[in-house]
Amino acid sequence: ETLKIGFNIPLTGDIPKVGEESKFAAEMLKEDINAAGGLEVGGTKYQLEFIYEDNESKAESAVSAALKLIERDSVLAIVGPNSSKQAVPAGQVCDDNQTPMISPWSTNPDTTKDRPWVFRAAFLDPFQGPVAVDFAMEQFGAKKAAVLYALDNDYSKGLAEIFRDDFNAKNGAGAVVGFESYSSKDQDFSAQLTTILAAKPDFIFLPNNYNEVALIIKQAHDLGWKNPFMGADAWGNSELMALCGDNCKGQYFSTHYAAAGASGETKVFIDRYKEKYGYEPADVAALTWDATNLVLKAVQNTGGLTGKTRADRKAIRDAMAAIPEFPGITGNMKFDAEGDPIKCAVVVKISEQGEFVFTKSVCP
Amino acid sequence: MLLEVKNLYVKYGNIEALHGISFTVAKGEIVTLIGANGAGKTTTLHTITRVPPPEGPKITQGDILYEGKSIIGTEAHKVVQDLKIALSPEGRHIFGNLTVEENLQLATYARKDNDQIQVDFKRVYDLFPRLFERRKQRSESLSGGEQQMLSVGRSLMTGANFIMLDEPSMGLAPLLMYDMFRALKELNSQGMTLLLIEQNARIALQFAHRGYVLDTGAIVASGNARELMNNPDVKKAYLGG
Amino acid sequence: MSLLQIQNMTKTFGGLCAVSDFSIAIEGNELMALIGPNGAGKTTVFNLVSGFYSPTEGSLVLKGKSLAGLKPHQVTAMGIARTFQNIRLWHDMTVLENIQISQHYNLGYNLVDAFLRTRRYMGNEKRIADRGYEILEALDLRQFAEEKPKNLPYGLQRRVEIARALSINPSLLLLDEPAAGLNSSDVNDLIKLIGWIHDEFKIAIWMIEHQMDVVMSLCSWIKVVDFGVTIAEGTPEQIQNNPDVIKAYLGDENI
Amino acid sequence: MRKLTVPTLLLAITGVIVFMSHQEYIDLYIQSVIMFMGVNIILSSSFNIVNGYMGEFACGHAGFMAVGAYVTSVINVMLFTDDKVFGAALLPPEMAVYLFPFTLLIGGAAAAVAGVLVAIPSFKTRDDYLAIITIAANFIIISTIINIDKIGGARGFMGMKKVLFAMGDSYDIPWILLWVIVFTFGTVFIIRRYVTSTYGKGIIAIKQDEVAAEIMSVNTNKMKLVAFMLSSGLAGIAGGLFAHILGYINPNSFGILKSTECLVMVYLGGMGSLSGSVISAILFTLLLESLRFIIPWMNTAMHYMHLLPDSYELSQVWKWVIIPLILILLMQFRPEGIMGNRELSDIFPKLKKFYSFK
Amino acid sequence: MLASIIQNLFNAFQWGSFYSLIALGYTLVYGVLRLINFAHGDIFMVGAYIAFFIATAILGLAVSLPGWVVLAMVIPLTMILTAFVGVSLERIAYRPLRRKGAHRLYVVITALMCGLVLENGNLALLGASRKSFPELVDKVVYTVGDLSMTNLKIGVVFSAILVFIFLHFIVTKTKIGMAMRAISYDKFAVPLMGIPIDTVIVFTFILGSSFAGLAGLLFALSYPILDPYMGAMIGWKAFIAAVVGGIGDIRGAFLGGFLLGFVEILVVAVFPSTYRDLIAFAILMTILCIKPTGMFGVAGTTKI
Ligand SMILES: Nc1ncnc2c1ncn2[C@@H]1O[C@H](COP(=O)(O)OP(=O)(O)OP(=O)(O)O)[C@@H](O)[C@H]1O
Ligand SMILES: Nc1ncnc2c1ncn2[C@@H]1O[C@H](COP(=O)(O)OP(=O)(O)OP(=O)(O)O)[C@@H](O)[C@H]1O
Ligand SMILES: [Mg+2]
Ligand SMILES: [Mg+2]
Repeated sequence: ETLKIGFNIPLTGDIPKVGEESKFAAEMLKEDINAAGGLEVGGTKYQLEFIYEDNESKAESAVSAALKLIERDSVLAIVGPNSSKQAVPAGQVCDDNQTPMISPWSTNPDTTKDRPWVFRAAFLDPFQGPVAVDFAMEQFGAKKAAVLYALDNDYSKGLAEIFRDDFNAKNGAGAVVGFESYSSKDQDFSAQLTTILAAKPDFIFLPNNYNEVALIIKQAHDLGWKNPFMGADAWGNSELMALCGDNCKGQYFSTHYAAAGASGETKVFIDRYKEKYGYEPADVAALTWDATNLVLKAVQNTGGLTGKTRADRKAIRDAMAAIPEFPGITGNMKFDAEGDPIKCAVVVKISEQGEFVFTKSVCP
Repeated sequence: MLLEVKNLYVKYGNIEALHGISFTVAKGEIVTLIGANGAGKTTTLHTITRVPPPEGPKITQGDILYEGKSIIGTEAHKVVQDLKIALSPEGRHIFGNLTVEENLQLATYARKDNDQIQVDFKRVYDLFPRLFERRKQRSESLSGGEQQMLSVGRSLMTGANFIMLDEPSMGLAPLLMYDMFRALKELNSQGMTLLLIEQNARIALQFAHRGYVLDTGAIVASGNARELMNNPDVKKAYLGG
Repeated sequence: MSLLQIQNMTKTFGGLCAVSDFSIAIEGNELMALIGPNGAGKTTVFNLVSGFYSPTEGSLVLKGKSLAGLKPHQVTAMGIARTFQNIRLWHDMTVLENIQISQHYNLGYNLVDAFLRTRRYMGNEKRIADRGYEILEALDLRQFAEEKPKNLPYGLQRRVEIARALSINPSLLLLDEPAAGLNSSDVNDLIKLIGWIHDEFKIAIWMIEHQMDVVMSLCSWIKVVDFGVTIAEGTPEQIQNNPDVIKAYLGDENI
Repeated sequence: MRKLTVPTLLLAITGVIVFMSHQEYIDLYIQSVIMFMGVNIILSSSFNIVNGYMGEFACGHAGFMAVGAYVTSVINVMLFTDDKVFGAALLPPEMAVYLFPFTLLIGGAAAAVAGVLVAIPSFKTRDDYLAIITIAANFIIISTIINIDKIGGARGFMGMKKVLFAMGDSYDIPWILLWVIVFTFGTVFIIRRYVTSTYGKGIIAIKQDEVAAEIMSVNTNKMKLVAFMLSSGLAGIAGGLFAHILGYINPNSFGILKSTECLVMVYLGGMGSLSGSVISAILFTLLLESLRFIIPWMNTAMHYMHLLPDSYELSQVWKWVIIPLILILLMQFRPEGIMGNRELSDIFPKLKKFYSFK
Repeated sequence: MLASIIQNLFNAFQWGSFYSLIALGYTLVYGVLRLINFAHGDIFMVGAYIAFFIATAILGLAVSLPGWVVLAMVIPLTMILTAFVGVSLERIAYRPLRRKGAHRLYVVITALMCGLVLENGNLALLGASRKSFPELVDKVVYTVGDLSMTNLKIGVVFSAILVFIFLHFIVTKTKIGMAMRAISYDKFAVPLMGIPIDTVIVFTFILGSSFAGLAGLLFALSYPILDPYMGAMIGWKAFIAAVVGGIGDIRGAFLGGFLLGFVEILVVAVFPSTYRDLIAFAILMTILCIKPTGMFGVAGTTKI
């Protein structure tokens, strides 16, 4: 007996790294379970079959990938897509065709909104933004902030706006002295930084992908910037330090889990992943691991599969919605009515050794 | 014989344009090819200069001997560099984005004999003083006649001793045309061998020593210029009655 | 009132004065020539008349209407057709299509008609096709209707270009070096053709030509320009014996 | 009689596909592939007007697609759905069924107007300089959309699915599929009529010799304007359909990458060949999707034959290496595209019995 | 305020010089073949990767060399190897098409495809992880008041200028440069002058790609994060710069590059940065509408 799960991930296109890590994490999980004889559901053991579809990080491709998984491969559930640009339309498809879908990484509310069949493993921007604000205020005693975000990246833009509004609310209007944007794929940020530096903020908030972060911080230092930076979960990538080097040391960012000083399950996962694929897993890997586990947990909770795809999908969906409290490696979570997880965020500091050291945990 | 074309068949794609033509040019001669439009005159010259594909014609049979050696295997630029055969092509094909002088310099691309080059420059400018006046001008903006002179001058600058001219008088005012033919005569008397294609058969035959008449890819008449001029068929077909 | 009235027309390109103070009046159905050394400005005159360049100074009046500011296609629609010094046919379309497209000046239908294939569309397309055949008939090119110009011998291409110009039934036909690149026998045919067109269509013809036998045997009036300036005009006899023209243009024949 | 064969055939095809989809004989995945095929056909054949028949080198087709997509979507969402931005539905959702095609046409019209943005410069500016203007236009359009927060900016715009549901509620037919097919046939149909009319041949004349065209009484500026507007208008319709197939649009989906896909389809098919554009659009879509299946097969096959080390999995990553390689090879063997500038009826004269390309 | 404007001028100079470097390569090839070598941006990317591998290899050696020595070794090697890549494209993909007399746009599309192959081939072979380029020159930040400049930036600007002068000399003063221009005007007549046409074309590709390689190296030094798509967008923009300058004209490409750099930077400095692309491209568009053949392109007189 085999049990099919689909993965709708960006193996090519703008963010291949995200796809790769999702795939690796899933592979690791699959091998574990299959090695252990398979997944035990209502007495029978199922071998897992994971099908990875590339969505080229394009919306249309994500839709056809989802449809292919649903119709051709008749998978029981779909993990991914990761970024909202694909997750929103793919979520629609899965909801229309009554197939449970869980996006590990997407932070856009629309992904799950009014979609009983769609879940996610990551917390949302409206929660993460304030976390950063509060932390910055107490840590740096910041009164003036500046933000540099990617205009055409909805994750970055959304988070930036939430941060701005919250910071202004807490420090009085105009407390955000610089609110500059660029387009992803840009490599030079000197103009924006010059404008920001001229406004003399206490710190700069960078809700951006780690690769851009590395460039931005470096260029800011070239322009003589000395104050701290504050980041968000998209920083949380093994590559960050490789790319950013000393420039990033001492900076803070909010994320789903802290690799360094991680304990128990989380540590095991990280070490094994590192050992197997040669680099530290990013949050997206950890989230994929959790998301996939969630699906499998739900499958088990159905207490037995009928073999009729539609019926089983329904059962799995209900089981997922009903999951009481799930202990993931990115923290404990359970789903609210929308299918969004209620979970804590952590703030980590980048140590002199370049590790992401746990500093503070903020729970809703 | 300087040039010997033996029973030459050539094709464009799969249309045959020449059906086994043979002719010879001796050193120091002026030979002319006349014939109706589309007879294959230009094709003949392009075949001799080994114009490369896609434009160039393909030899299917026959041979071309220059100074006794077959040149079929030779690359186009080698024909100029090594064999010293030059062509002033139909429609001039001057490099309009270069100045007159640059056009002439370019023709000396493969030459090393710098002092001889200077001599040739002088010779060309003496033949065509018009070019000397305009040597710094972008050759695009030259008028038809001047462009024609430049084209001929260029083929001289390659250091060739055998020059083929494809309709050099096309679009030239009478005065200019006569000047140019005088210039060519002058060159010939300096030992230059010439193969001339000319629509205006009357002038061509006045000018050349021998002539060949080409009709739809085959040679239909030949002989020395005087004979051809008095040949009734030729008169009728090409000299306009 | 004369057909075309050009007064003190001047055209300069940057510094260079290609045509200066050029005046002429074409009454109705003359057959006249414009000659002069290379670069004298002849083609430029034609370009000015056909509206491709606009004159720096001077005025052009066609059938009482000024041509100032008109686009070439408008000038053509008013009845001036021309051929080009080096043939400019649409080489990848059939000879017939070459003629049909030249009917754009009175298509008689619009885009929507074309989409819906209305009666108006059908009617006019028929008319246009017939016009094409008619003109090809007249210049006995009928058998080449479906050929592509690029596959025709040079002489025939010239003829097609003339047919295309005639197809817009002009009142003035401009020919820019129609005999260039033709061999002697083709030249004779051309001379006959132009003469025939002149008698048949009763239109004015104005040609640029370097081959004197063409000019002298056809034209009743010749205008000679050099460096854009008119240096002589008159009947063939007068021109042939004009020392200035001989010095600047004709030269002496013996090589 | 003969003249009717083609229309009846097309009608039959439409009927069969729609019926089979309705009865779920062909599943949603196949349906989506068919629909994307349709959109691509519209894109490539409309692009061919400018790049093939008129011989310009425009590179900004996706921009106009975006305009159509957004205008159509916004109108429909505003009219027929309760939306958090645009508020309650202005019209009863039942009317969606009847008005949908018109909203598509409006979207097309809007795109056509945007087409003027490049049409006007094209009067003076030519070939590669014009190419830049079209690219710039594409960037400008995208960046404008990103800057309008009301329609979601970079977050993208959604809600079109609700419109489809509304249509489905009125009559249970796979509407969007139907409209894609109808508009695809419609596009090919009018383009054919356009380029075979003496009016339309004006642009072919412009391509082959613009000076001659102008002097032989072709109003070149007007012709260019018409060509650009028609081309971009049809692209806009394609965009509208695309938006409703996905139910979600995002400005980045219409970037320069999408435009290059259109370029590839046009030149692969052959400049100035309508059947070429259609064929290449179909091939391109099929190639894109089929590799989803072929690559796993190749993977297993190559492992079976021990051509690959067990550690290495041939993943979908190779897709975008294989596709361009295939296209490069195709170009080598058919240096003027699949069809050159000929039509099916030129290659298979028998077809002339049923339709002539005139 | 004034400080930040001057600072932005510095920024614009550095950023512009990258556009210039890439645009120069574009223009060379275009100027000869009228071929828009859309793969050029990706050759630039390949250059950066080659530089990366050579640099890490050398640094990996037992003996530890000072950074500038390594750089001195990396530069020529990178240029040679990148040139090799460019020439291979010409030989394998473009030349056969030319021989078949294909329409030039088909070669352009082929170039586009070659670009994709380079990008995604890289992704498939080297994996999705980005590479971080080692710091070969130890950075010095010169700060005067609020202004700051790094030795690297200055170096980049100067090399751009040197490359320009070199290429401009080649194209305008040497016989092979003349031959290059001649080919662009009339391929047919070139062999008739005794010029080996393919040799000249290969030479052009060597020049173009080797300088793309140099650009890649310098870029990697200043923005030390390499990923397979790094060349795509900057390539497009450099092409735009080349055209706005007036394609096929070396000066045009050089100034066009700086123009684009300045426009992009200064628009951000003056307007809200969200409107950057909007305004920047609008400006370029208007320039082309006013001067339809770019800043330096001479209007080809349509002689009738
Ligand atoms: N590049 C080519 N491809 C195909 N056919 C060609 C090509 N060049 C010439 N031809 C054909 O070969 C034949 C001979 O042409 P060619 O130009 O040699 O004639 P010609 O005597 O030079 O005529 P003209 O007096 O017009 O110059 C013609 O039928 C022509 O159509
Ligand atoms: N568009 C233009 N730009 C600049 N100069 C031009 C242009 N058109 C023509 N000229 C110049 O004007 C002068 C007249 O050119 P034109 O073509 O009228 O000469 P022509 O009398 O037709 O000579 P030919 O008998 O050789 O055709 C020439 O010196 C030419 O270089
Ligand atoms: Mg010839
Ligand atoms: Mg002229």
